[in-house]
Amino acid sequence: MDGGQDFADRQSHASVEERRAAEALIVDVEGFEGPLDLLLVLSRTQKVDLRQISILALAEQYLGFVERARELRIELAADYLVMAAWLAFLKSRLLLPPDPQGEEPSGEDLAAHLAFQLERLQAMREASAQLMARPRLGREVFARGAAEAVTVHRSTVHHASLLDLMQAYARVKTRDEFRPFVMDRRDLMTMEQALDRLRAMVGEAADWADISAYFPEDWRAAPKRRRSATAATFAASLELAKEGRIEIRQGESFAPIEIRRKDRA
Amino acid sequence: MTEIPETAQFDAPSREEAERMLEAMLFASAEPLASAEMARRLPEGTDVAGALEALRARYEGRGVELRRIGDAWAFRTAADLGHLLERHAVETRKLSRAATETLAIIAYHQPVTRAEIEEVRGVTVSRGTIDQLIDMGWVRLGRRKMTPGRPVTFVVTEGFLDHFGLQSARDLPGLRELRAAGLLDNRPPPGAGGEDEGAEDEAQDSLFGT
Amino acid sequence: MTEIPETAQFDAPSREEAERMLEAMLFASAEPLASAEMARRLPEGTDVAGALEALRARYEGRGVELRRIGDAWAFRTAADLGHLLERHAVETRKLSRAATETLAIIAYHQPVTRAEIEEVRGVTVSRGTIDQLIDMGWVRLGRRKMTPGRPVTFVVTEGFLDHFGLQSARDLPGLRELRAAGLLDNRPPPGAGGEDEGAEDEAQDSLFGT
Repeated sequence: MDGGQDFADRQSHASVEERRAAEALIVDVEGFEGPLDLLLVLSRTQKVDLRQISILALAEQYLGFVERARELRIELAADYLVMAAWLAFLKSRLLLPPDPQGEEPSGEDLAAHLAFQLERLQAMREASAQLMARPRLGREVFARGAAEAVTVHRSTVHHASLLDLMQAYARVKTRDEFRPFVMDRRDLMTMEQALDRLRAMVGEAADWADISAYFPEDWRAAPKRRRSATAATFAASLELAKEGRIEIRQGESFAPIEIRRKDRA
Repeated sequence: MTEIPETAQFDAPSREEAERMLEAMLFASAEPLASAEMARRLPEGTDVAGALEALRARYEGRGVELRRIGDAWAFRTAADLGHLLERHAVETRKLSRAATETLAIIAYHQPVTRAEIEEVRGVTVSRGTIDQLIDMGWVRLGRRKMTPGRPVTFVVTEGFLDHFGLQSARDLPGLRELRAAGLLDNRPPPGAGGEDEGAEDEAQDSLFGT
Repeated sequence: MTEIPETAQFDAPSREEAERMLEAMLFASAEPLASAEMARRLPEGTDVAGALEALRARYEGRGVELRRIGDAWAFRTAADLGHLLERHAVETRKLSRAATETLAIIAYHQPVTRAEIEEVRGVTVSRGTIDQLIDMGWVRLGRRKMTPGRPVTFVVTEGFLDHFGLQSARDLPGLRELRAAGLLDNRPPPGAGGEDEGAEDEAQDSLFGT
């Protein structure tokens, strides 16, 4: 960088003015979008192409700014101080002869990168301004005011897979097995029904007969109905036995239950 | 509030320019624009009526046309192209549970009467459900049954076999196979559509020992 | 959802007729229409690209112009007539400087990560800034970058192009000059990591197709 000599010249007659400018900037510190923004503003005071700015002079200006801010007891955000420290480091790099070992990036490289960053930020600012200045939709350019919506006609196609079908069938066929019994009035004989039937028939029952003989015709075959008829008829016969109208007997456990009329002698 | 014509300070535009201006205004407006309103927004001395007439002629026979609606004007899509503003969307939806069950019963029991379907399902089958299956081309009317009342029967169609990849309705797996394949549902909770899987099935099977 | 092309059964229309049809569709829509969508709604075999080009030429210099926006097309009023139409203008929230700069960086550097945006601006980018741009429909998430951490990238949308009257991101003002000046390069600070500029450049080349 060509910084050194140039900067020394400038400082001699421009420093007062610059200090004043720095103070003005400090008042405005809230208005900056960070240290890079501030550096960009400072670089403009050099009034040259960004590619030709003296990074050393810029670093001086920035450090001067931070110094003034301290004197004026203005709180600066941490990133401003980080930048100040970095610029102080850069300044020393630029002023000292390069490290012969050459491991670290040289002051020139660092300065060049900072110059690139400033130029890039400036370029993006200008690009953003150009973008915003374009004729914009809804401001200078307009879309169709009375847009006609496309009418969408929806139709529905139903589908089912073989699996759906089989599951549905299985569901239907097994539903009966699990249906809550209260739902099954059809297949359920109540004790009242059995009692009515038995009362009507028992007058004829002079001989012992299996209670199943008293089931209605259509309650004999289907196991479920037969079970229900058995239970209801058995309960009814207990009731009639209690009333003293019939007798009950069973040969042994699980043997058929038989009833007959009890003659009131 | 008074409107200050924005462009009144300019000279009256050429016919060509007036047409451009009207074109833009009419295009951007959400509603038909009264010619008086357009005149107010154009430089003084603009021949609005003439330019509108020229514009109408320019668009005649195009895909959009400039129409006069009372005192106002608007661009409108040419009437013969209205169909381009329509789109047909077909949505695929799963067949309802009632319809699937009814279809399954028809497939397994065909030819089957409506009363028989209801007998198997344990609930009444709505007219609409069978109609839907007929509309879909999966079910058709079979021969009448030779029982009192000669009720109509329902059978599945070629289209049904085709859709489900079956040679014939006899290819449908039996209950035993369904159970072996773990396809038997458990009891559906009343009201809820119970599509639950295997684990419970097993438990219930052993419980009821069928 | 399957689309059934309404007019597929007809023969391909003449150029004149295809123009009318496109004109009607495009005029009716406030949003840009993708050419694929238009092709779907037109009879099979229609030379959509050719008819669109012809239509664009026909409207050149008129009050309403046919603009290409990415893969889509839309009629828009000519930019020089905005003053006549200001009454239609929708007052949009004024974007902050942070937002406009972030937008420009995304547009010129896309696909770009948040860290890269911060690198250019020299300050952290608040969550809200990018959210606002996304809300406005100008920015969306792009593909993740193939770098450690696979950070998400941001790119500009078709809505952005439409809003700023750009046919593609290649037409951004000053893009060529910025590229030539190397200002769109991703240049890592000296001493920080390797010289991996090649890969980045390639990505941008393919994006901007230069």
